Amino acid sequence: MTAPTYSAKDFRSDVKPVWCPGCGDYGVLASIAKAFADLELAPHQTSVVSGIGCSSRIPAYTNTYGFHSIHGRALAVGAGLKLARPDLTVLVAGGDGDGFSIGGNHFIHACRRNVDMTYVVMDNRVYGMTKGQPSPTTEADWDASAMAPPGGTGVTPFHPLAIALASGANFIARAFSGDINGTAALIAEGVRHPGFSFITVMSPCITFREEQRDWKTIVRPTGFPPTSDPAQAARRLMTDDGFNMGVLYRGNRDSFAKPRSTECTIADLDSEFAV
Amino acid sequence: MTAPTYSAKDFRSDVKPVWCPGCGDYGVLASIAKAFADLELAPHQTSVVSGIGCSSRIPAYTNTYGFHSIHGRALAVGAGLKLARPDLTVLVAGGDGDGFSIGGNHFIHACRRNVDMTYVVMDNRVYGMTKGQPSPTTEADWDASAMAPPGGTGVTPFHPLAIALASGANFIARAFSGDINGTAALIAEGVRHPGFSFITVMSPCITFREEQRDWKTIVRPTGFPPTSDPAQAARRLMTDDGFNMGVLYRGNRDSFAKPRSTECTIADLDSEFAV
Amino acid sequence: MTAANMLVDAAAQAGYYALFSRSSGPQIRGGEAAALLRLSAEPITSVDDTFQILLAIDWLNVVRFAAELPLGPDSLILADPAAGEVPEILSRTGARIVDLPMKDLAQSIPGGRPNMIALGVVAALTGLGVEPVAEVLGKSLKKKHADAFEASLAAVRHGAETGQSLDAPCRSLPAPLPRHGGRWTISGNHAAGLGAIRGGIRFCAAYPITPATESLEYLSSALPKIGGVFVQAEDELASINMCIGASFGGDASITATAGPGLALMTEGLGLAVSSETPVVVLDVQRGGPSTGIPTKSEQSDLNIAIYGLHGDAPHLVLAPQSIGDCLFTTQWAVHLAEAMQAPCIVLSDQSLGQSRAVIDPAPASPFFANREIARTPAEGETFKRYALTNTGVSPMPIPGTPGCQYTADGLEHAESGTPSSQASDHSRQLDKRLRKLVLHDYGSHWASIEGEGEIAVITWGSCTGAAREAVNRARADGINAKLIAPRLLYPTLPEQMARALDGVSKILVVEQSHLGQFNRYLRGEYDLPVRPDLLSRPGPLPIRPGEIHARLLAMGK
Amino acid sequence: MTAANMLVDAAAQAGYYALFSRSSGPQIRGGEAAALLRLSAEPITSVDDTFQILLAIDWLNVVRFAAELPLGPDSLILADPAAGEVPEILSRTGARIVDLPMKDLAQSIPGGRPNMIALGVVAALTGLGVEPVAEVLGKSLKKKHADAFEASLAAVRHGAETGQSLDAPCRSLPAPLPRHGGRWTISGNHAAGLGAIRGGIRFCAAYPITPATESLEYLSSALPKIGGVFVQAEDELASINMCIGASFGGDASITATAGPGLALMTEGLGLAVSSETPVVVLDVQRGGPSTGIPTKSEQSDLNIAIYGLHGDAPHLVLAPQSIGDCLFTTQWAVHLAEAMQAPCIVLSDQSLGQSRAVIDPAPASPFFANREIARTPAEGETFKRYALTNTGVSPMPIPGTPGCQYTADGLEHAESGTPSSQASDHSRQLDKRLRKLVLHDYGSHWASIEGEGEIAVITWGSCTGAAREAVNRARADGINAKLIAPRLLYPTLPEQMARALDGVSKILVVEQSHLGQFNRYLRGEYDLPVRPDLLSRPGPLPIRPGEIHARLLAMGK
Ligand SMILES: Cc1ncc(C[n+]2csc(CCOP(=O)(O)OP(=O)(O)O)c2C)c(N)n1
Ligand SMILES: Cc1ncc(C[n+]2csc(CCOP(=O)(O)OP(=O)(O)O)c2C)c(N)n1
Ligand code: SF4
Ligand code: SF4
Ligand SMILES: [Mg+2]
Ligand SMILES: [Mg+2]
Repeated sequence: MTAPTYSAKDFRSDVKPVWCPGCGDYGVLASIAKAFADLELAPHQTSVVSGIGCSSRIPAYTNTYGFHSIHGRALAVGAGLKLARPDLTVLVAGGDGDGFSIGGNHFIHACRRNVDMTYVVMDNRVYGMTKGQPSPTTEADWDASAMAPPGGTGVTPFHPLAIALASGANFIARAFSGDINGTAALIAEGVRHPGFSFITVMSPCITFREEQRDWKTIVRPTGFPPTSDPAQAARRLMTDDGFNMGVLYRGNRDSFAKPRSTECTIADLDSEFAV
Repeated sequence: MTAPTYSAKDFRSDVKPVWCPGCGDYGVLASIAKAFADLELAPHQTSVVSGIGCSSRIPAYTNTYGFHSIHGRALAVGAGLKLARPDLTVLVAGGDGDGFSIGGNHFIHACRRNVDMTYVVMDNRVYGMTKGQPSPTTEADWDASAMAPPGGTGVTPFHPLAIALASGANFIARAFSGDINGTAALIAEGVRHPGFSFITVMSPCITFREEQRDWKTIVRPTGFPPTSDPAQAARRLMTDDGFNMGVLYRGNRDSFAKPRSTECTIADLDSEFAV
Repeated sequence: MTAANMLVDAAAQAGYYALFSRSSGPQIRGGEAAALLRLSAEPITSVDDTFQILLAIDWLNVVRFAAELPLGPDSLILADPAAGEVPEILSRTGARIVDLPMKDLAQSIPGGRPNMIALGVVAALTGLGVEPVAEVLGKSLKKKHADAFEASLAAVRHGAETGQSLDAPCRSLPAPLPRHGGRWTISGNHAAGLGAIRGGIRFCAAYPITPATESLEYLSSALPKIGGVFVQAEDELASINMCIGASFGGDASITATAGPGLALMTEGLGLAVSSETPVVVLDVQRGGPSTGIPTKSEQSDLNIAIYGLHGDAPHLVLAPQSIGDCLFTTQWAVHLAEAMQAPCIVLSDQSLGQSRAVIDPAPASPFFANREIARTPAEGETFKRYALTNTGVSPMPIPGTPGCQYTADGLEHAESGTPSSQASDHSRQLDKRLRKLVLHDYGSHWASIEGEGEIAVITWGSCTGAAREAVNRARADGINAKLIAPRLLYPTLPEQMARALDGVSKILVVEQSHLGQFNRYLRGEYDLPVRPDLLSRPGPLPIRPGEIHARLLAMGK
Repeated sequence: MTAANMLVDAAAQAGYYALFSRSSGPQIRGGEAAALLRLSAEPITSVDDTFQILLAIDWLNVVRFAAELPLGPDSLILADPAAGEVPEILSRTGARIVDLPMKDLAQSIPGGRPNMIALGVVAALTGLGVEPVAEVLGKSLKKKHADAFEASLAAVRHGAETGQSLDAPCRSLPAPLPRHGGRWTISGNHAAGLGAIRGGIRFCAAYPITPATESLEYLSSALPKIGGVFVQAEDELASINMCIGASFGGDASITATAGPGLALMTEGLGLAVSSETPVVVLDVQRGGPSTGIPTKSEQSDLNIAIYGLHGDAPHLVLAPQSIGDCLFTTQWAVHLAEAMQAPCIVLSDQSLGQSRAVIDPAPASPFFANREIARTPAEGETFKRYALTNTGVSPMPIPGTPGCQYTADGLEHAESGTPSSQASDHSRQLDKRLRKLVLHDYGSHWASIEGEGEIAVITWGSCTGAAREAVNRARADGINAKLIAPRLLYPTLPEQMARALDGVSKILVVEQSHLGQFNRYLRGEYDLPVRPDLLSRPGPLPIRPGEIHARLLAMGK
């Protein structure tokens, strides 16, 4: 008997998303489901872990072992899960606010620690869920927010990919939510790649950042083949305009895992305290 | 009448440090006092803010407006202070655990936000205060700790300078605590430079990392003149062996400040709610 | 929502008071939503028992919050037959159902929209009339969108005519009371923001979170106008610690958040306690635990606000009792925090924060940030930041003052601020930090105490309005009931409470939490003359005056 | 400290029980430090009222913790005259002062050190004798450092001779009791670690903090041996959430911390409550608030442990009552957390965690992680993760189980786990999450209840030992006193407490906090027959049996 195979549909739940019609996150949901199917995984062997935000609602829309945790902590929950259960495929997902603002510390440490999991950030350069505040990736001059001063915050946006590289991420890619197949392929590659894979997906918030509808006309495949040289990757990322799609870095560090074998009994542990 | 000038001694309090004899942090304390004196500041116009750790004990040993806050939050306290009081010289100080482990998120956001303050990290690649656990900058194979498995954690150490650069820090330098004058000069330059200045000081923990006594024989001045090109700085940092002392990046972003001028009265604010 | 906002404005225009909140389903944008309105000729601080009119343009998944729309046999459901059957959960309330084809009616007006028809119908049924609505429409549309103005006005008129001709008996509003001065329309979140600024707040660092965001939006735009600073922080850990830094620097500081953010702030609040740095935290409570129900109200952060800090960390906790009181209480919070160099948590909630009301303008109050400032010591004297004063308050220097350099510390310390682990320093500083809170004179603001009698309703925060209404009804029934609603929750004032409880032999505690948090707090902190009865329920259903009244009737027998 | 450790080992060797803690000044390394030892032929769970012998090699800044060294007229101060005058704070206790030139005595032995002289003196004065000390020295030194062994032994013998010849009357230890089986020497932090593993913990993510670190060091070395995982996390936010992730994956998980870290974990704990994910947090309490006094003990995290979560978030809080009980209680905590799919906080403290005791080996206990596991549902059935069961416990699948996919959520949810903001789902899930805790059968472990009488001492955690000793003394005085020390602090068990309080007409609450946190908790949560008297004090001075005894004598009059 061969193992059953599953289609993308099998990785979707029947919970209706709360997302606005047209939100980029629908595409990411489709891509994750497709990637899991393409990887010939079974729903019960996969897990999608998230924080809080519009994008972080995604686990409930998948038919996996989902965890919709708390704002900014998805990577910690995901790392704990993967370290405890190396047999599961762990995908962590969320937004730019969740991942780079409140979750920034876990992000840099996840890159460094290099646990074998895949992190998909739906970057819309805004806090969608709380109704449109600037996020770490928001342009310095964006001021269509009740929480930004006229003229914008004036703070240069973050470059999460460059930070990921400097922090030690083992696989770095950029995708666009409108390209479901392309995004699915990058996610699948990230899952296959050992260690911590980081995929930022440009996923428009059509409610608070209507202008992001134009992204579909701007994105383009990166012109370079993936590099595994951090210095080269750093230079490319520092000069990149943010619209090159594809794998930008493919490292070769071993993933962090804890061997689980029993070498002694509880009685042995007890005996350490005996006089 | 000319303003009084102060000597390094005037920036020291009479509280006896709790540090172990021989700890590198004594040198950093001396350097900070010297830098403030060299900058012709007055004690009451300066502030030293820290978190928790051996190194973070430093404010009480200075004669400034000190704040020994909580573990990991020094940069937040410092930013609040500087935004409220642009007239003060704000220096934030602490350890590698305080700044890069628990405080990592504030670190990357401080780099990005670029408030005009100076951050001095006494990096000893260990948690001194809690008796010797690996920190984010600890070598992957260091295992002389009751909290590291034999062979070490296996986790590649962080490169805080590279992360600072990727996150937008405006001034990046490396110093050695044994070189009090050199460190003082770098601190003074960091204070003078607008925006967020980050100075990592290699400061040996002679109790838990005795081998760091050798640092004094290894450190050397960086061979390059400071660059203001992030891509060039990134390449240098990615290939640097960690022992080059001096200014490694000198950016030219404007510092983040909030103008403070009163444009209206409370009655004006009231009137916005009148029917 | 536009139509409901216009109705509120029109009612205010006509001299009425109003209370407006909303309820909606899970969709980020669109989806089912209801505007909940109470209009009155007298000031309103509470929701009513039932709604008189439910007007439905469509039903969508209204069942998701139908429980929040109490109807009764006296209620009227006006529904567009095009939207389908009235859901059973609503129709079985016995409310009278009247067909109102709003979509069709709107189509008969060029550019007309069903919500404007609805607005007209309600204006007619309540007796508000078309005039004030027309005035509001004019203000918002006339200049820029003359066409839309005409169309909307026509639709409103058409709706009003339809309303008048409906066979739909409905209590009309009485004539408005004569007005003294103007009126305000304001939400609790805006009121808190304005109160903060009135109190002297000049710094805010915060991280957005529902349902506190509007306070932050307000402060982010108002503070810079008044010479203050607003920063959006990377998280709540940064927010509270930035505020502490700014306050150390001399600026009265505030942050606002909700439960999950407050949880992240407790370590920082402990630092504020120990280093004696004033700071105000506005917590706009929502359904808990964890992420809970972000858009709905609950009073379940009482525990964390009072007891959520590690160690012995006495501080201030206040709670506003109405939308308008969000202003006074937040202003007072700033004053108290600054006077006692301690953190102060203000426990508002979603039902106060996100509801909009027509109220009388907030009078000026004398409470302003007024820190006891240390000056340069005389020659030969040394400055002691944590001096053991009688009041417990030790003068605090503004950095920049020559000769007062010290290090603020979260480690236990001697009077100078130097860290100390000695038992004597520890107990002296603990005593001092408690003393300053209990010796302060809080005046009569510590609680609303109304009426006399053997039965006391003890409640707090947003339940106060409903409890007041219930006590008044009970008194009208001849029951000797009184209301005790502490605005100051922490520290506790045993003498004042004992005085308030003088002669009380029955107590009803009213609160909106599942565990009865307020009841346990009262029992633990106060010597109550009797074991209280408890009326407690989690959110999102508000506790309505009728429920409290019913309990009082039973107790009064 | 080496000498003191050897003395403990020697006492254990000779069949005695011992309790060893230390106190020191602020220096990171070196500086003044004292080893505090109690030896006895019977099991010890409490410090004594005064020290019999204070032996000082030097004084340094001993005043910094002199208050922690209670002496009386019966005490003996053995001091090296070379170290200078006995500090006044010690000499004024009336203790007898005897000169003991340890440095000189040491110099007369080649390679001899003053601490070995001291060890010999104490061995002689207590009647322990040189033999067991020699045995311990042999074990630790003989093989590798034969020279050092000889020198040390000679110094110990020289010290013992000196001791015997001293005119220093001192109670000798009685003969040891006959031994059944071996003895252990263990600290509370190690005991908690071992208890965790016995209970089935196989995952720990944590961040170092004083005074919890030794628990983590233990787990980091022991867990991998037993097939478990230890990770040092970047901070406490990561620790608790990694544990939640691992537990969701099926591993029983623990983290350990102290107050500041616990403050950072409360948001995560709320997630564990709402998502019903078991997790254990060991909080080794230290002086608070804020950074406080990291190296000293206090019982002031009770408030945050019970009430520190936002929203209505019922969970489990336990407290061990002795060093050995750290093992049992932590093991039980794992069992309870897993059985009820809830977070469980174990409130140890510095005085338990960092003290080392000679105890009887911990017996096996039946409490093990035993989660109710969901299996693949039958064809046509759908799995409901948060099903409303009678017990309140809903079977939880291990990821990897076909057909049980669901999403764990911190948002309020329906039985399926799908987010819901409906009042009915909210109240049903709140009820369920409370029900599972209150319906559980905690057996007799919930409290130590000892003795009978009208006077009850109610205490908890590390105060239990002193309270027990005081109750026993009072009973010997003919006072009918009983001890009630709940090991389960939350949820509360009203019926069991009522039974324990049956016949009680006077209550003395004993605790080590400034605000009387436990007293307020008891009053708020339980119906006490009488307003309790309170014996409460912050750290670092422990509450000693004699103080409690004195209060009982006064109450018994
Ligand atoms: C501790 C905490 N702070 C704040 C919030 C409020 N909050 C919810 S989602 C969110 C931002 C979401 O932004 P992002 O991650 O970019 O997701 P998006 O909605 O844009 O997809 C915030 C601030 C929260 N839930 N918890
Ligand atoms: C919230 C919190 N977690 C943990 C600790 C314990 N702690 C104190 S200092 C420290 C690490 C200090 O390391 P580092 O910053 O490198 O300073 P060093 O002592 O090496 O100078 C830790 C973990 C704490 N005080 N607060
Ligand atoms: S608000 Fe933006 S991010 Fe959120 S669901 Fe709508 S479109 Fe998507
Ligand atoms: S432990 Fe290390 S870092 Fe701490 S004071 Fe001693 S030498 Fe310095
Ligand atoms: Mg976003
Ligand atoms: Mg360090």
